[in-house]
Amino acid sequence: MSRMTMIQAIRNAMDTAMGRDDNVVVFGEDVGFFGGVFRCTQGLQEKYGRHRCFDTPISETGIVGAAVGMAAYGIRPCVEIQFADYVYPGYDQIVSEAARIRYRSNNDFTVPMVVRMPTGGGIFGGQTHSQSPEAVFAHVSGIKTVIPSNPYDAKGLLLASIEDDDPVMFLEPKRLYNGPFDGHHDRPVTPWSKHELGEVPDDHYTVPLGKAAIRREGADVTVLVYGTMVHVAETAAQETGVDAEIIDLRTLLPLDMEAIEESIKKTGRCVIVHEATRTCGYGAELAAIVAENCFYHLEAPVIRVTGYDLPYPHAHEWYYFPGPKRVGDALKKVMEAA
Amino acid sequence: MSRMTMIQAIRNAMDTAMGRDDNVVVFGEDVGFFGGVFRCTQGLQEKYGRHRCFDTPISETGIVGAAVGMAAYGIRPCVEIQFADYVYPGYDQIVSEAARIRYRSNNDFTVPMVVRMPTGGGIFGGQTHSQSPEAVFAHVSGIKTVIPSNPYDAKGLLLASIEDDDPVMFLEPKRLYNGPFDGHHDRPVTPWSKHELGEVPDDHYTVPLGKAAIRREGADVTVLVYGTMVHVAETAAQETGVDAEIIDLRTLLPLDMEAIEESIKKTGRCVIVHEATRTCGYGAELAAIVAENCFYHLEAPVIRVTGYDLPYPHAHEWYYFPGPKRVGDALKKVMEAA
Amino acid sequence: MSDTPPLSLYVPEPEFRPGDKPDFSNVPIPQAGAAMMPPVDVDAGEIRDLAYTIIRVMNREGEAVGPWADMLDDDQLKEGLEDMLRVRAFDVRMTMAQRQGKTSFYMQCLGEEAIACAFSKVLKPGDMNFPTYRQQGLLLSTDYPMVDMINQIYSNAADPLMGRQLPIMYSSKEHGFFTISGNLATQFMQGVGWAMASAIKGDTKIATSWIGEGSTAENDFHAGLVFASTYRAPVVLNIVNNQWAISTFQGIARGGAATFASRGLGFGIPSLRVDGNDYLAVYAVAKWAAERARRGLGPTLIEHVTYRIGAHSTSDDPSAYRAKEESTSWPLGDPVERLKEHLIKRGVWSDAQHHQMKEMLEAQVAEAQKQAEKNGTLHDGPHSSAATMFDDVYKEMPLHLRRQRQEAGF
Amino acid sequence: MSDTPPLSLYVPEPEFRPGDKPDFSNVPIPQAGAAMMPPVDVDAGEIRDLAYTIIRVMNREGEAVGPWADMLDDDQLKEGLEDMLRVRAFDVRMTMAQRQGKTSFYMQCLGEEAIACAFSKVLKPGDMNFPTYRQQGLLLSTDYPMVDMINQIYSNAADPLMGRQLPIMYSSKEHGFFTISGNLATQFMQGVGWAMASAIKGDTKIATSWIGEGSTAENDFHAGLVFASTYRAPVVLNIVNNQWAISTFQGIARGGAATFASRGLGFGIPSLRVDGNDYLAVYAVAKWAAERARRGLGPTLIEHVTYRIGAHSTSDDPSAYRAKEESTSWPLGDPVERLKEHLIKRGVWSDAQHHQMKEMLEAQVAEAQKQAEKNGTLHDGPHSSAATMFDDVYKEMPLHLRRQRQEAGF
Ligand SMILES: Cc1ncc(C[n+]2csc(CCOP(=O)(O)OP(=O)(O)O)c2C)c(N)n1
Ligand SMILES: Cc1ncc(C[n+]2csc(CCOP(=O)(O)OP(=O)(O)O)c2C)c(N)n1
Ligand SMILES: [Mg+2]
Ligand SMILES: [Mg+2]
Repeated sequence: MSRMTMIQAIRNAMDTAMGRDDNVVVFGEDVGFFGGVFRCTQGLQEKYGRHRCFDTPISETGIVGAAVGMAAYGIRPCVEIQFADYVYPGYDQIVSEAARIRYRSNNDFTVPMVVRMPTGGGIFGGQTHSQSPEAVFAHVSGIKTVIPSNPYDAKGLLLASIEDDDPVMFLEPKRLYNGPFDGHHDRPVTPWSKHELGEVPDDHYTVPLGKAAIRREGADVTVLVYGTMVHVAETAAQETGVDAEIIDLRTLLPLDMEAIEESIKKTGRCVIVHEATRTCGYGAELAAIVAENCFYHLEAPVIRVTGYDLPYPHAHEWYYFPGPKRVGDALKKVMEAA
Repeated sequence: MSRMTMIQAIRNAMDTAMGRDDNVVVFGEDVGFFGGVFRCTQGLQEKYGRHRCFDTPISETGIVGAAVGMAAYGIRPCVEIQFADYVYPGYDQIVSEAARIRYRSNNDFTVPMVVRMPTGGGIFGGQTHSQSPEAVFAHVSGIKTVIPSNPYDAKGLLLASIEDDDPVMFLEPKRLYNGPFDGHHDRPVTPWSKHELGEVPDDHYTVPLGKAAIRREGADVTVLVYGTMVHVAETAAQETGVDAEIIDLRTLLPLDMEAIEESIKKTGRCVIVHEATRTCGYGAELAAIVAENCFYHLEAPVIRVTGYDLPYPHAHEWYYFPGPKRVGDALKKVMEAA
Repeated sequence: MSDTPPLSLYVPEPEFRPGDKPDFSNVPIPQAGAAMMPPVDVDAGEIRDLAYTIIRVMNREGEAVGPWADMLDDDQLKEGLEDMLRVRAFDVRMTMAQRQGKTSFYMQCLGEEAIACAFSKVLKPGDMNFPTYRQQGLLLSTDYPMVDMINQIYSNAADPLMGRQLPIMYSSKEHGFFTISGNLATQFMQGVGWAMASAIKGDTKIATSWIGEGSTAENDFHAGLVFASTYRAPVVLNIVNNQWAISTFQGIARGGAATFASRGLGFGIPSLRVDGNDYLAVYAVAKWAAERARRGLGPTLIEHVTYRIGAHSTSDDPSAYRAKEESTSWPLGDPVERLKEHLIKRGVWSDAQHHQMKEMLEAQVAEAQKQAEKNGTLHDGPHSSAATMFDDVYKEMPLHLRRQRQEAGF
Repeated sequence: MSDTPPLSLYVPEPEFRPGDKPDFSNVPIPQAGAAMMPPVDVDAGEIRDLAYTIIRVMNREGEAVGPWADMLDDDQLKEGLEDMLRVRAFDVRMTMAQRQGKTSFYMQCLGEEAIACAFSKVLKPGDMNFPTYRQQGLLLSTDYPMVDMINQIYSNAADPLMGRQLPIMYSSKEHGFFTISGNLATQFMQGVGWAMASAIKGDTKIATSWIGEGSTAENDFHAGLVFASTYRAPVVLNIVNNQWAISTFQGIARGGAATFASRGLGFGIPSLRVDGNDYLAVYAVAKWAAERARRGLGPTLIEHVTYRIGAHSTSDDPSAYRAKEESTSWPLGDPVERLKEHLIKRGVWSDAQHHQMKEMLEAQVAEAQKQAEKNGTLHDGPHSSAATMFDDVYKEMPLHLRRQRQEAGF
């Protein structure tokens, strides 16, 4: 066991995977000698050689396309997109290729690759360093989408993703890289070393894809949440005193529908929280599932607390970010509903 | 007034727009001399010259990128993507550029462009000529998304889109190009000439973006639907005898939320139908809106009838397509719910 | 800098349109045998000329001449002819089968047979092609069962791809044929990635990427060149320039005055332009390029100059956009006729033998078709069970798909 | 074809890393004045050499020599020097302002000032630049108010972009400066589209596209070349090769042995490589290229060879990945020093004048900063009202955004 930040846990996961399996290779913009702009791959080139960890040209099309070809060869690329906001040039290779190859070839070719990307705002990154594009992956049949909320899960989920035989989009909430973020940007930063989920086994382990985690048991309202917002939701529950059951989804696809349904059957109320823009965001899918499958248990309208439907603004970042106040208001509102 | 197919109506809309405004230009793969693989631009090059209607290299990045630059110049490009399935290489220019330029430049630059693309299945096109990617547009703040279901709307909506000062994704259900499709693939094809909405004014008119149309008034259940599925829903209502109110959304963004809410307040039940894959599809947003805003009026769970979450299969096209039987079953089921 | 007159948009147009009488006498066709053959470890900068000429081996008299000649013996050449004739017979029958309603779609490669058929001969087991939809020759010149190709085209009960894919979108890992994508150009980059993997693993396998000249405008063409050159990937990058991209002539993709091959030079990639209707020339250049890849010398870009004689696909009618006699006026001739004449010139072939071979192959294809039809056709079935459409989206079926399958009644 | 040894992946590495002593004596630097100046209507194929050399005007003695010389008079040259010094003073202050917490981010262009400053002089009102984040010189060499740039950097109440954009992502239609994107390369293609629109309308305006050498690997670089060449768009395509893309050296984007400029040749685009630290050379080549565009002769590709002396951005520390003395060892020198020496050589400048000009500009920048700070800074505010963040997503606010704004309490 070591105390790790999320960056260290992610790096440690890749290190572990590369150590166990020669087939695991890591590449992306600035990930080689320098170790990535967030330093997630630091030291891997030195340890495993330039042919297993290297810099690429600035072409997300090329990065994902190369990974698809390599995965079809039989090796396991784990590639980095420098910011999730920059994944779109690689979107065609993800949607039309990675996601479809197993199906269209009837298992003749498969694409066991991972595409890592820092996601989310809260770092004054403006509209192109703050996006949360998970919904445009979750809509695509054939890929999996994973978002950890802490170092322990980050390592376990990343190892599971690398070992998975299907393509995985692995979104890393960059605001959580160095500490859990309660949503109060004006308070001192807490480090992961103070958080129990900052305790990470040094050895190999996995956190299975498709299994949610209950971060807080509660009787009154189910909060469906992932990534940075898990911590914000925890803060909101604490600050409002609402007895919320906080479910950290961890994997958006496959989704742990059973955990969701079970919790809502218990609480009868549901708040959905994400940082991404609302319309057609992943919260829409969650709300739809709840409306379809838990209708008779619902005692109040489902509420979504999300980023507003606009580009992430720079100066007004903290008006945009769905912080503890907004989440707390939703908790109170859903409890007030008859 | 003329009888027009949807192809003719779309062509007529571009012809009308080009005739009224020198700034309207049309381009895309094979759209020039040949007039497009679906012949939507036939005759426009001859009539308006090669500099206003021309073939492009096979680069969706380039097509959309050129359109963005031209629109910023102050002209109004209306471009064609040969199939919606091929829009992904242009996705970055749509999401990161077209959608953001007005906002990020504080109106200094704007992008009045239209991206037309044939969408949907039912023509044995297999997984890359059948997709319905509307959700990955609707999720993007800053663009509008339009899907007509008949020639009259197609012309009016396309003219409104070309005249709109924001970027518009214009999805054309290719299965409707030559006739309304009731969803029974084994029955003879009906032509538009037999349908009242195949009657199209020859002159300029617009159908406003953001206004839904009630295709069938009904008291028992609201069906939210667009594109090809409008006709399938009509068939299903007729065949089941369920008194459904069928709302053709026409524009997904901006959405006519008021029409939806009003109808559901009346009927208390809701079925959502689309051809796109389900998870995080546009139906999720509709279900979420209904669950949030009409909760107290709902008497039954919302049901989504959609394409399954898999690539559009070739041989099993008619098992995949959400036909009248599946929609009808949902109507019956939602009526049975207590 | 004085005031300049108004600008105007230049839009390239093909020389000939329906109704015109095509005349290609202004297209420069270099003499057979004239192009040099450099050593495989040559620097790209030293052979720039090869990207602007056309490497040709067979001259107008049917003789093989110059440094790129003499690589194949009589039997190999006869096999090449047989391969091309097989492709041609297959295309004829499958085009017909589509018209007869046995399937939804077909794409022929009439006039381009030499390229894939000759290329496949330089590959070894374990190598991998990343083809487009017009390289059926890569399968039909190997021992891949023709009947499986037809089963795929028919989406029938024996379709190795379970009826999931559009006809002709074959896949065979065993036969070095990567699953075809409906999305243009994506495979071009993937082939480079695959080749990089072979190098990463210290293996000896090489890849080939294929792309149409029209599709070189796509992103993945560029990404492929960038990655192939940076990592010296063991890949052969093939552009099939058949002059047309559906209704769009090559000038729209090519722009300016350069050649498609010359795009490789900006990346330091040795780039060759070859007569794609000359079986011997394609073979020689392919061999040279494959040797470079195998020796770890990196990528080669090849532009195969040919002509798409047929329609783009069974959904297309070229009489709407190009002159009727273009294909017959095309200066590089017919690859089958040219190889046939060369064999006759060599004294090892005759019209009679040719005729016999043609008939034999037509019978072979007819027989395969008969076998395939036993497994059904697209519209009449049978197909694989509809429940299987839920399989293989993922390795294991997730809960939401299990629920959807149940909803579908399976 | 014998059995070949195992392949291995080649991964290019820069010659020098932290701790190394850089030595660029092997980098070939052609003599100033040696490159020919062709007529503007030349065919790309005739001037391929210009894509492989470096066009230079000022020699080591500070003299302007050769056919590209003598285009600017004393006053113009002094203005150029002033522009570059202004940019440099601005960069110093804004880098400092970021360190002082007045904003979140800044990007300097230290060492690259000549490029944008010289280029802007060949443009006319109405022309449009599609810049990257390192062409502040395009604004600072015109009459765009410096204080507005700082307001933008501070996201303050007077920010013309309402605090919506990351610092330095300026936009000014009036000053021919297209809104900067955070997504690399997209503007390269957009500039081509804009230029096509000018040609479609029969106007006389031209566009310039800008891209870093690292970003040439992106899709939009390729699309830009394809469209510019096909439609002969009136655009000047600029690659700023400053040797580094964050921590990645230019060899990763360049691959092979060719130059970035040479990528244009495969499209038949006249392509020039120029000494980007030579104000006179940049001006001359820009003028030549702009003239081509204005005369309807089509695009030109220019590779400006320079060196990024500073960190990539305020979030970066280059000491982690490159040798400390690289920038001082860089063989093309400092653009400011070189122009200063040339002016002294011309007999129209002195160290004293230079010093005075520097001080004047530093004061100018300090004054602008003071003005801007009256409108607030990022962390202390004031900003534009938060309610405005809901504006301008669309021309008119749709219902769902009106509801969200209300939800937000505005
Ligand atoms: C991304 C994408 N865009 C557009 C298409 C539609 N399309 C299919 S084939 C084709 C023409 C391709 O021409 P070329 O590359 O020259 O190949 P050829 O058909 O001549 O072999 C087009 C535009 C597609 N399949 N994929
Ligand atoms: C599409 C995209 N991918 C990645 C990035 C992250 N990024 C920002 S700047 C940069 C390096 C660009 O280098 P270069 O093009 O050489 O320009 P320079 O910074 O040297 O001026 C990278 C990778 C981005 N902004 N956009
Ligand atoms: Mg072609
Ligand atoms: Mg650079």
